[in-house]
Parts: sequence; C-alpha cells; structure tokens
Amino acid sequence: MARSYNRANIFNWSRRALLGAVAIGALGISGPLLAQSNEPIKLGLLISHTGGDAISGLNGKAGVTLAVDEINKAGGILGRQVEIVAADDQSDPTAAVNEARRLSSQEKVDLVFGPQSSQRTLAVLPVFTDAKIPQISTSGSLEITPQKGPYNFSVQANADAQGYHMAHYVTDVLKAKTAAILTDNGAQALSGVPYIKKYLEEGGATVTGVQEFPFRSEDKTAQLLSLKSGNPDSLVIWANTPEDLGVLMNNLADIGWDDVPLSGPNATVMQAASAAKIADPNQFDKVAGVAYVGWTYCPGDDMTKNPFVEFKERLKAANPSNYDSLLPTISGYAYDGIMVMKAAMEATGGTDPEEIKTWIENNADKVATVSGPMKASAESHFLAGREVLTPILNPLDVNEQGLFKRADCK
Amino acid sequence: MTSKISTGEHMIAARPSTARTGPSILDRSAKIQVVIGIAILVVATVVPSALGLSYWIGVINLATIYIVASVFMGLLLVDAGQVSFGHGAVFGAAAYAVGVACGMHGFSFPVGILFGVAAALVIGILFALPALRVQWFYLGFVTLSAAMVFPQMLFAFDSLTNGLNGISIPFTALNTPTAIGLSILSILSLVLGSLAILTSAIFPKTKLGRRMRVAAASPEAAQSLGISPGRMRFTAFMIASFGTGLAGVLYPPTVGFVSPNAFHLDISILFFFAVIVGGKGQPLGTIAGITLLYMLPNVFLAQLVEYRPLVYGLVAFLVMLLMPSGIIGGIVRWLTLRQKPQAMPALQFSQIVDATQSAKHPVGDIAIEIEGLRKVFGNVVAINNVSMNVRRGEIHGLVGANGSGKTSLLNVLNGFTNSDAGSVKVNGKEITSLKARDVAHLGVGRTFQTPRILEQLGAWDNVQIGLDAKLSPNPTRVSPAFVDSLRDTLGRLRTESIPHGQRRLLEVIRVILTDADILLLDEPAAGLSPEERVAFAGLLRDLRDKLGLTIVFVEHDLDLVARVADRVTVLESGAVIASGDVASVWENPRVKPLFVTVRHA
Amino acid sequence: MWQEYAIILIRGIGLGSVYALIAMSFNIVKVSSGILNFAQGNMFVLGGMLAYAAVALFGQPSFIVWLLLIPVAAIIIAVVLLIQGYLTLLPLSYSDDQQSWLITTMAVSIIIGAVLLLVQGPNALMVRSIFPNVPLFGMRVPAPFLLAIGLAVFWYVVLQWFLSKTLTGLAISALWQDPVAGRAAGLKVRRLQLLAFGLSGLIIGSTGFVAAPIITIASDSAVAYVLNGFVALVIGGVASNTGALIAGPLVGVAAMLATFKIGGEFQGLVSMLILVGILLIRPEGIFGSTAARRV
Amino acid sequence: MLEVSGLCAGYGRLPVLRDVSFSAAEGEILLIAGENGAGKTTLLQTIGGLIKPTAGSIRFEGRDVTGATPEDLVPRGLRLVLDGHRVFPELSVFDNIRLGAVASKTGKVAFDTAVDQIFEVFPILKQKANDKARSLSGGQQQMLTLSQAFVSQPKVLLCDEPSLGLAMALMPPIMNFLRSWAKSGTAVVIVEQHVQLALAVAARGLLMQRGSVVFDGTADEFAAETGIIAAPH
Repeated sequence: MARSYNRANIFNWSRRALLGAVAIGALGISGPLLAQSNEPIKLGLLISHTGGDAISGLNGKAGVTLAVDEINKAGGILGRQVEIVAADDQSDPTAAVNEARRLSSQEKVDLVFGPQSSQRTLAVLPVFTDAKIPQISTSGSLEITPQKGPYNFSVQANADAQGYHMAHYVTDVLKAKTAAILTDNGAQALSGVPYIKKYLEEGGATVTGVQEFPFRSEDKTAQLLSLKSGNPDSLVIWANTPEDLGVLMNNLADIGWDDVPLSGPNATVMQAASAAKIADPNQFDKVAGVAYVGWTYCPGDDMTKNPFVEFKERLKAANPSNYDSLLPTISGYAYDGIMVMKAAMEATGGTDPEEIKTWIENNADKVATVSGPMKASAESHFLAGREVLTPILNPLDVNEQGLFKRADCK
Repeated sequence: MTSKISTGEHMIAARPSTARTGPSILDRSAKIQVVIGIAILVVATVVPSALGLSYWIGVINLATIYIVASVFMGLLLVDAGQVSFGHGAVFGAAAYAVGVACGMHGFSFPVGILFGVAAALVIGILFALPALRVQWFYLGFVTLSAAMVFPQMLFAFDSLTNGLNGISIPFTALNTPTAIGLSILSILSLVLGSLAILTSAIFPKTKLGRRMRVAAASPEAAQSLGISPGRMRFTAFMIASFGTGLAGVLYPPTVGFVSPNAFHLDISILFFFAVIVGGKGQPLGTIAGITLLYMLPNVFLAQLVEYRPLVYGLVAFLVMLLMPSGIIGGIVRWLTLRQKPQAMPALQFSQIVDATQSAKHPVGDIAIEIEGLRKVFGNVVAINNVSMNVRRGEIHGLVGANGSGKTSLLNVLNGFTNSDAGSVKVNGKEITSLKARDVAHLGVGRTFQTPRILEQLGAWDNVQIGLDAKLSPNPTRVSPAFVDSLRDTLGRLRTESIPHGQRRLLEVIRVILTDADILLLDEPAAGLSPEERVAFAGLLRDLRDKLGLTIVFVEHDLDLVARVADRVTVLESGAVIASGDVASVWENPRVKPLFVTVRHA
Repeated sequence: MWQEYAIILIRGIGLGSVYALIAMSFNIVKVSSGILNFAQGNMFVLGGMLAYAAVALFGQPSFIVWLLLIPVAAIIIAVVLLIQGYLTLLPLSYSDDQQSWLITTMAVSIIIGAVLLLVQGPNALMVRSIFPNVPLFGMRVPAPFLLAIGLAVFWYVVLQWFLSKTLTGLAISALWQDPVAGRAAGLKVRRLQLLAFGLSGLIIGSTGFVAAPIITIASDSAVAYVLNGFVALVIGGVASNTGALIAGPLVGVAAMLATFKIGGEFQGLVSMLILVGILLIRPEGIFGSTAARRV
Repeated sequence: MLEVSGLCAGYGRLPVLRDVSFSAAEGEILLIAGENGAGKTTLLQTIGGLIKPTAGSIRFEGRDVTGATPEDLVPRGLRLVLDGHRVFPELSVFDNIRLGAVASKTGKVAFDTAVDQIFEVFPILKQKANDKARSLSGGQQQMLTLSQAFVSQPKVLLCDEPSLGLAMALMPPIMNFLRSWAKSGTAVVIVEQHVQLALAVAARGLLMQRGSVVFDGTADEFAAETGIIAAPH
C-alpha cells in the first residue's frame, strides 16, 4: 500500500501545480484592481535568529525572504508590497510570547510566519488566535489543533506523519520484526518517539530498546552499544543536526554495526549530505529517510520544470554567499507556506482571517508548491500530511538535479 | 587559599554599609532608592494599562517578576553570602507547579500558588543541603549544573509535566482589567515588586538580616554571638526560595504558557547578572539590572534580533569593567565619597555602666576552671598542660608574648577549638565538647584580637547584633542613655571610618550588651591613648563592681593590667610560668623581661 | 561483551582527557589569580575552529603541516586569552570588590558566543580527522580520542616541569597561596598572572585544535565543556594537575557507562550527582589540599 | 643606607603613622619596639612598598624610593619579611627558598653558596628540603621565610616580628642568623616584641607609640630608658 498512493498523488499534484500557476498568474494581473489599499502587508517573521533552533531560523528565513522578494517583484499581493517585520524568539517560549505580542499589538502585522518549533508555537497560539492573525508555522506537534489555533497552519510534516513513514519503512519495506530507536534529546525527535513506537507495533515489529543522546554530543557509542545488545534487525534514528547524524554513522562503523538498516525522518534526508563530510558516504546506502515528494523522483518521471529544482536554483541565486550552509528542503516548505498564504489572500481579496482560514482549508491543494501537494481540512491544519511524504533510500543517491530517489519506484 | 575562598565570600557578601547605617544621609539613600524604585514600578505598570498597550503590559509584568526573583537571589547572595547560579530552577519549579496544578489538574490559581511556593521551597532545600558543606563558586557550579539538569528532568518525567508540549493556561480572569484599569495580574506583580524592593531595603535592618550577614561575613564572630552559620544559610535559602517562588507563580498567568525550554540556564544567569550589574545590596540595583540586561536588549532593541545577545554580553562586561560595584553601587559610592567622613567622637566609658543597674549571676565562686589543658597544632604546642581558674567577679589578666598561647587559650575557653586533653568548666559546666555558640549561650562573650567590626554591617548594626544576641529579657546592663547616644553617633558614621582603637571598644560594648557574665577580651586596650586607658580601666572596674561580671583579658600593657587586674596569669610557649596577684607576679624574674614600656616617658 | 566495556573505557578516557585538559587550563589561571575563567569553553571551541580554518586553507593537511599548525593555533588562542586576562584583571587592581571577574568572564563567554553566531551562523563546523581510525578489540576508535589522551599526558608533563622546575612557573604556582607574601618577595604579580592566562591559552588552544574532529564546534557548545572541565577540576582537586589528569577520564568513563547502563537522558543528571557527591564527601577533591568548604 | 623622614601612612582614611623619621646604616641591626597597634608593622610595610605613604620620603642608598613597589625595591636590594612566618604552604621547602631568587635575579653560583650558608645555619631546612612548607613548625617556617629573603641578598632587610608565634627556644639561632647577616653589610630593621632578645643583637633601638617614634637611641640607651636587660648570649 505504501506504493499505491504516492504515484497517483504525484500525478495529480504536478497537474494541479500547473493549473495553480496559471490561476495565480491571472490573479497577479488582476491583483491591483482588487486591492483596497496600497499599504504594505506586514509579515511578522517570528523565528529563532538565536539560540538552539537558530538553524531552522536560518533556513526558514531564507525561504520566506525569497518568497517575499518574488511576490514583491511580481507586484505584491493585491497590489500591496509585503514587508517583513523580524522578531527573534531566541528559541525560548517566553521570548516567543513577548515577541508575538509585539508583532500583534505593536507592529500590527497582517500575518505571521513561525515559530518553527511546537513548544513556541503552542506558546504563541493564544496570542495570534485572540488577535485573529493568520499564521504559518513549522511545527510538528499534534497538540496544535484547529481548535487551539484556528488561524494557524503548519507546513512541517507532523510527528505522526513522519513516525508513520519511518515505522512503515521498517515493517513494510525492510519487513523487519524488531527495531531499536535512537533519538537526540530535542523536542521534535522526542515527540516523534511515541508515534514511531505505535506504528512499529501496529506493523508487528517489537521495539528492543530506546536510547537518546544530548544534542551535538561527541560520541554515541555507548547508546549504540546498549541498543546493539538487544540485537534488533533495524534501527530507527532521529538526529536533527548533521554533526549528530555524521557521528552516529561513524560510531556505527566504529562498533562494526554498519550493516544495520536505518530509518530516519525528514532531517535524515536533509542532513545526510553534510553529515557525509565526516562520515563514510558508502554507509548511507543502508539509510532510509522520509522526504516531501517534491524533493524526490523516480526514473522515468518528467524532470523538466521540476518546481523544487527550480526553487533551489532561485534560492541559490538569492543567497550566493551562504547557499551551502542552507537546507533548501526547510527553506522550501517555508516558501510554500508563504505562497499558500499569498494565494489565500488573493483569492479572498484581503486579509480577513476567517475567509483566509476557510479558503486554505478547502483550496490549499490548488496552490503551486515546491515541496509537494499541500492539503488542509477543517480537521487538520497540517498542510504536509502523510500523502506529501514518501520514504527514500540512501539520501546521498541524488540525481544530477539533486532530487532523491524514492524507495518505492518500480 | 581557603582564606581566599572566604575572603571571596566576604566580598560577595559586602553590602555597602553606606546604605545601611542609622538615621543619616546614607540611610536616606536607601529610602530614596525605595521611593524611586516603587515609583518606577507604579508608572511602568499603570501607563501601559492606561494606554491599553497589551504588549507593554505583558513585558512590564514579566520584568517585574524577574526583578522580584533577582531581589531574592540578591538577598541570598548579599545578605547570606551564598552563590547560586541555578536560581532559575527555583523560579521554574514554582511556575511549573502552577502550570501542572491549574493547567493539567484544573485547580484554582490560589491553590496553584500554594503548589508553586511549595515546589520552590523543595528546590530551595535541595540547594541548601550542599550549601551546608560547600561554598563560594563550588556551590555556584553545583547549582549551575542543577539548573542545566532541571529542564531535562521536566522532559524525562513528561507524564507529570506534559513534557515538551508544555502547558498552556489562559488565566483570562487574571488578565482582564478591573475597575481601576489594572488587571489583577498587574496589581499582583506591582504589589509583589514593591514589596520585594521594600524587602531588599528593610531586610538587612532586621535582626535576622543582621545575623545572616554576620554569619556570612565572619562565622567565628557569629558563633561567639550564639548564631549558627549553617542554620542562617538554610534560612536564607528558604526565604530566597519563598520570594522567588512567589515570582515564579506569576509567570504562567503572565506568559500564559509553561515549557521546559523557558527555564534553562540563561534565566538563572540573568538573575545573577541583574543583581551584580545593577549593584549588590542596592534597593534600586535589581531594577537597574533587569532594565539594562533584560529590557534593553529584549524590548528596546528587539529589532536588533541576532545582535541582541551581543548587546547583553557587552553591557554586562562594560558595566563590570567601569563600575565594579554595579550601576547603582557605583553611583552611591560616587555620591558618598564626595562627603567628608565624620570622625568618631571618643566614647565616654564612664557613662557606659548605669550605677543603678545590677544583674544576678550564677552561683559558685569559680567562674572558669581549667585542668591540665593541652592543645597542639601540627607540631606546635599551643597550650601546654595549663591549669588555672578564674574566680567569679574578678578581672583576670592573661599576659605573655605574642604566640605564647593566650589567644589559643581564649579560643578553647569559648569553644572555637576543641582541646586535645584536659577539662574546662564554665560556671561548673564542662564545655570542652561544646560548640562555640553553645558556650556563648552559657553566658560567655568574647572579643577578638582583630576586632570583628564588620564592614558588611552598618556602624550601629555592629553594636546592635550584641543586643540581638541578648541572653535574657531583663533590661540591658548598659545605661540606656549611653546606648541611645551611641546609636545616634554611630548612625551617622560609615563603618570604614571607625578607628581601630574604637572598634575594639565597640566590640567590648557589643559583648556586654549580650548579657554575657563572663567576658573574654583579647587585647581590648591596644591602640588606646594613656588617657583612654585610664578610662577603660575604669570601665572594667565598673563591669566588675557594678555588674559583677567576670573578665578574662589578654593585654600587653602591664600598667593597665596592674591597674585593674585582680590576678594575672603569665603564659610562655603555651605554659603557665606564673600566676597569682599582680604584685607577686610582677617581681617574678621570668616575667619581667618579657615586656617593654616606657617608664619615664 | 567485554569488548564493549573496553571500547567504552577507551572512548571515555579519550573524551575525559579533553575534560582533563580543560581542567588543567583552569588550574593554571586559578593558582595564579584565583580566577575561574568561564570563557574557557569558548576558547576551546575557538581552538577547534582554527582546525576547521586549517582544513579550509590547506585542504586535508599532511601530518607534518598538521603538527606544525598545533603550536600556531595554541599561540593564537593564547593571545586571545592574554587580552581577556588583561581586561579581567583590570578592575581587580583598583576595585575593592574582587568578584567582578565572575561576571566579566561569563560576559566574555556570552560575547564570544554571540559573535560566533553572527560571523559563522548556527551550523556547527565539522572537521574530518587526518588520521585513520585505529582498530581495537574488533572495533575501531577514531585517532583524536587517542591523540587527546596523548595531549593530556604531554601537557601534564610540561606543566609539572614548568611549575616545579622553572622559577617563573614556581612563582605562578605560588602566587595565590599568599599574594601579599608574593608581592613582598618582589614577584611581578600582574605580569605572572597574565603569563598564566597565556599558558592556559596554549593548553586550551592546542586541545581544541587536536580534538576538533570529535568535539562540537558551534557558537553555543561552550557551556557543556566548561561544566565538564569544572567537574573534572573539582573531583581531581582544585590546583592539582595530577587530580585533573585522573578525574577527567574518570568523569568521561562514568558518563558513558551511565549512558550505556541507565540511558542517555540521565547523562547530565549523573555527572551532576558525581559532582555533588564528591563535594559532599571530599570537598577538597581527590588530590586537592584546598577545601571548597568554609567553616 | 635607609633614611626615612616625616613618613605618614595609613589604611584607607585612617592615619596610622604620624611623621616617622629614622635611618639605618650599613651592617647595623635596628630594633623597632612598641606595643601592638603602635604602627610598627605599618611602618615596615610602608618602607617595604606594600603601603603607599601619604607624606614624607624614603631614601634607599641615597635614591628616593618613596612609593616604589616591592617589584622595584626587591631587585634593588630592599626586602621586607612579613610577620607570621608566611611561607607558600603548598611548595616544598627548597622551592620556597628558590622563590627568593626570582625577583633579585640572583645568579646560580651566588644562589648555591647562599643556600649552603642557610643549610649550615638551619640544618633542619636541609633535612626537610623536599617536604611541603606547611609541614614545618612555626619556627622552621620563620627560618624559611628568612632564608627566602637571604637568597635575594638584600642590602636592607625589614624583618617584622621574627618571634611571632614561636617558642623562645627557637629564637637564638634566628637572632644569630640575623646578626651574622648584618655583619655581611646588610642593614637589618627588626620589629620585635621580645625586646630583650632583639637588644642582644641590635645596635640601636627605636620605640614607637601610636604611630610616632617616642625614643631613638643606642641599644644601651634604649635598655636604660625601658629598663630592659638584653638577654645574654
């Protein structure tokens, strides 16, 4: 079954993308006519410029900035230019709340991008809900419901969706009967663990051990050895930083356990390339990860005008100096989030939160996105649901355009 | 180097006595600071509410809470000399307890407050335990690592704390403006903030505050006054945790959310910085500190985003470089340095003892009985088989060259050092196994060779700690008139400006005030002029005759000894070489060459 | 089974040697001026960055080049620490409040972290070791673990020699035992203290450079190293390099064993408990003669 | 060799020395007596460079060294030995002695001969050369501090209360050491409580009271004035 849904989706998606593009083009022209005012639209950028999550901040910022530049070049939204108001949540919920209040009551922003982690999104949700400010966050916690945050939509795959694919790769593709779980002690990874467990057990695999390591710790040998002692047929890993992933791969080789198949989340796909700077690339052919379908290809797919490839080129052009330190994947769905918002505003002809909310719930899938087919509903505001995700094998095995090969290609 | 560690503590505990003395300009500085401080809080709280600036309302509430937390960590640091880099954990525990109680189990906020304060106290106890054993930055690092572990534990026990996802609690009722325009929350934090500022000014003037600072500045002085330094530390941690807890419980309603990530190390460091950068022991200090270190980078310069931490670090660094005693501390110092220090008028000993007074004493005619006492330090025999006794109501002179064991003997007599052999009975009670503070409770008071007039306390406070340690409810033996005039005189003085000679006397007066009936005085007259000595001799006689006190005093000036002592004991290399009435001892050939005085001068 | 413990032991000792080196670099400053430099962790990270810079400049340097680069890195960090030391000691000379270093060193640590974030961004720098992994007990150990052990022993020997055999070293080690007596003896107190700062720079700089492939070189990774270094310092006994040399590995192994047996999430808790435990049982540390305790 | 005139000094705002003047000649031992708090220690520390004088002047070998720090004075040959036999407790006895040579830049040869002399006078130090200084008795530590000063070969030695905290029995060797030291041309200024001990070696005596010199004369005059008979030796 893991095979069936994806192909169908890709097909629909690329076609929709095409339609969407046309539609938006049209709107773009008629935009100025619909505009009620020419005041710039204020976009609050509430991300971690500093602190532990500054990496997400760096990439989210790049994606948002690119989106805004393109929008403004194309005449803005409804003829109004978009102006970014930066705010730093310092990777700290307290600061997040303060800055959220500043953005909503001082800066009077029309919409918000961020925060990029559930702890902070959950913290600021009440603020933006009261102020009725449409919000695009990248948070994976299922505690973020349309009830708690009616105007908040997340472009990040949630813990459930990622856990689902990570577990199903183990049970369906690897057909493994036992698995061990190793995660960093970051919030994102820890919130994934229960879902991974759940789906592993549903798939009939038993969890032989669970271990965690501090962010960016020098050595994971102890954790690995203790997991190895339960000798599982597979290892589910959740490491959010490249250095952790790299060290992990090295440590696996060090203790002679590099033959164990690995299943990781989005992060694994994103981080593999830089992790390989310190780890042996050959090891990665046993590594699977979860990708947005937009990042992937199957031999035979039509590669011309691939949205994600083009996006990467534009991103590189926009960030010539530090492109290498960016993760286009994260920047990608950040970009998508803004584009969804743009489409919603143009379609609803303004910034009315209720209208935007309902429009996105019903029409998100009509928006041309670079990461994959976004879709929301009144029940779920996670734009990147299970369907947008697909397992890939060997995150280093990319085609000349830098797309990842899906694990389920014919 | 142990001594270095302790000086470290003295310094850290150093509260500019300038802001601490009686009814004077300097004290006015404290008053002025309190007024300004509270005024600032009121304005900062009222204005945003009046203008309905919800962002500012939130920011000010939070800043006020941080100020409160800093005030109490400052109390811990300055009054009790305890270094805690982990105060954020106390704060966070309180906040989380409220979050769990109200957010997860639906208790009302008042109930939540109880849970919050309780949680804070628990962490406080956890911090206090190592504090009984280790001090200074060792303690700092223990608390620091505790603060680092705290959020991890919130994760680890997520079944109780809802782990990563944190707890969201609206507390809308608390946040909605009341009739007077302020929300209940704003009122609460304003009141709490004002109380905290008030506390920071008043606490040092309370009996407890004084005793705490004595314990921090000079444990031996504390013990000689019957104070247990350990108990003081523990109390300090409890008070600090209580106050910080109260601040912590206001965090959830202010932010509307608790999450482990909100309570990592940074907040502990912020509190610590705020106290020192603002100015240790200055009521306005924490306000200045939080304004500079929290408001400036996070609010006024919020637009700087990624440059914010740099500002934070630079501000702290530059302030310490330019004003090592902190912003307010620096200003106060600058202001006080510009005033001429007032010289201390000579004390009128004759007036100290009020003739009409008379106290009752323990019965028995032997006050101190020493049998075959021996004390060895390393390979130095400090006290070599000393046997002697001191009759009740007599003035007993202890003479001998420096290092002949006089002070060592006093130290055994008041319980500082335990003897290796022999017995010492005070008022018939064996004390060789007792702690100094218990001996003090038996009515033994002492002064020190280097007087323990602590610059961490105000001039008058240094005397008042004697009254604090009063052993009996009966009226002080010192004439009230004298006490009043002394309070008045010292009230105007800075401790630093008290001459050494006078310091000894103040210490003597302090001991008398404790109602001790046995006084051990270590070179009380050193540095007095001949005239003063005559007067001092008179004082000793008064103490003996009018108050019936027993006095053992170490003295180099044999004329003085001859003038007042009933009996003399001469020590040489820790052994008694002569003992008896002055005349006989004086003619002892072994004694004569020991001392030099100008006969014809 | 025993191989696993053997590996944990070796890696623990390797990592612990890094802590030991940090502790030694604490020591030399501590004995000369009583200052505990909170920014030492950042200096360590800076040392690692130099290793990264070296790779950026020379590609994967040859063994000889690498060997020659160690002293270069050490000296650069030494200069940085000299400047910091000068600024830190500045207020101490005129102020009666001798605690300002507590804040200034912490502040410097914050400043360095902030600057790194600005210039280098949040991503950690990754350095690949120029040495092959070393096969041991059917498993393999990255060379830097063993190099760290070597470096710890090297600096230990050098320090013991310098502090006991040379007059300058002798003076440095004596200073804080009795600063006044030191002054009376005509020692150039300030200059010696600065020298000590420089020396600790040499130690920490070379450590960061050599250990670069196995440590985290990021703007915010310094605190953890300061704390581990301090734990080693206290357990070994403040001012005792022998203590540091033994306690560092002790801490490293203990932390890894805890992870292996109890679980990674309790690593922090365990090392804290070790710290508290030692302080409660033996405040002066294993080899220390100076008590943390104050009567 | 050493001339002090009109010297005033104190701690913070508290004046301790009031207009102190005296001089010490090459090879003579000068005793400064007076009760506690008379300002003896303050005087030595001011001359030694630990305390900045508020008025007056200090001349050493004819050059004005008022306000100079020990860093400058010790190399020039003016060395203060603090009271309370302050050694560096964690260093070995021999290392403590070596430290004496740091500031004075004493040459290897000179140092070795100096050490030989010391070990001759204080054999105990030779025995315990490798023990930590804190393991020594008070008297031995006093010998050590003096030895430390000795290797720096000062022209003027300021010695504060060598007998402080020591058993009398230990004093004669120490006093004799100081005398032979003075014989070698060093001006030795001793602050001492056990006047009769010091008088035995001193050429002149100074008596201080409350910060000022109240008597200055030869040892005999001093004895007469104070009624102290020098201890026999």
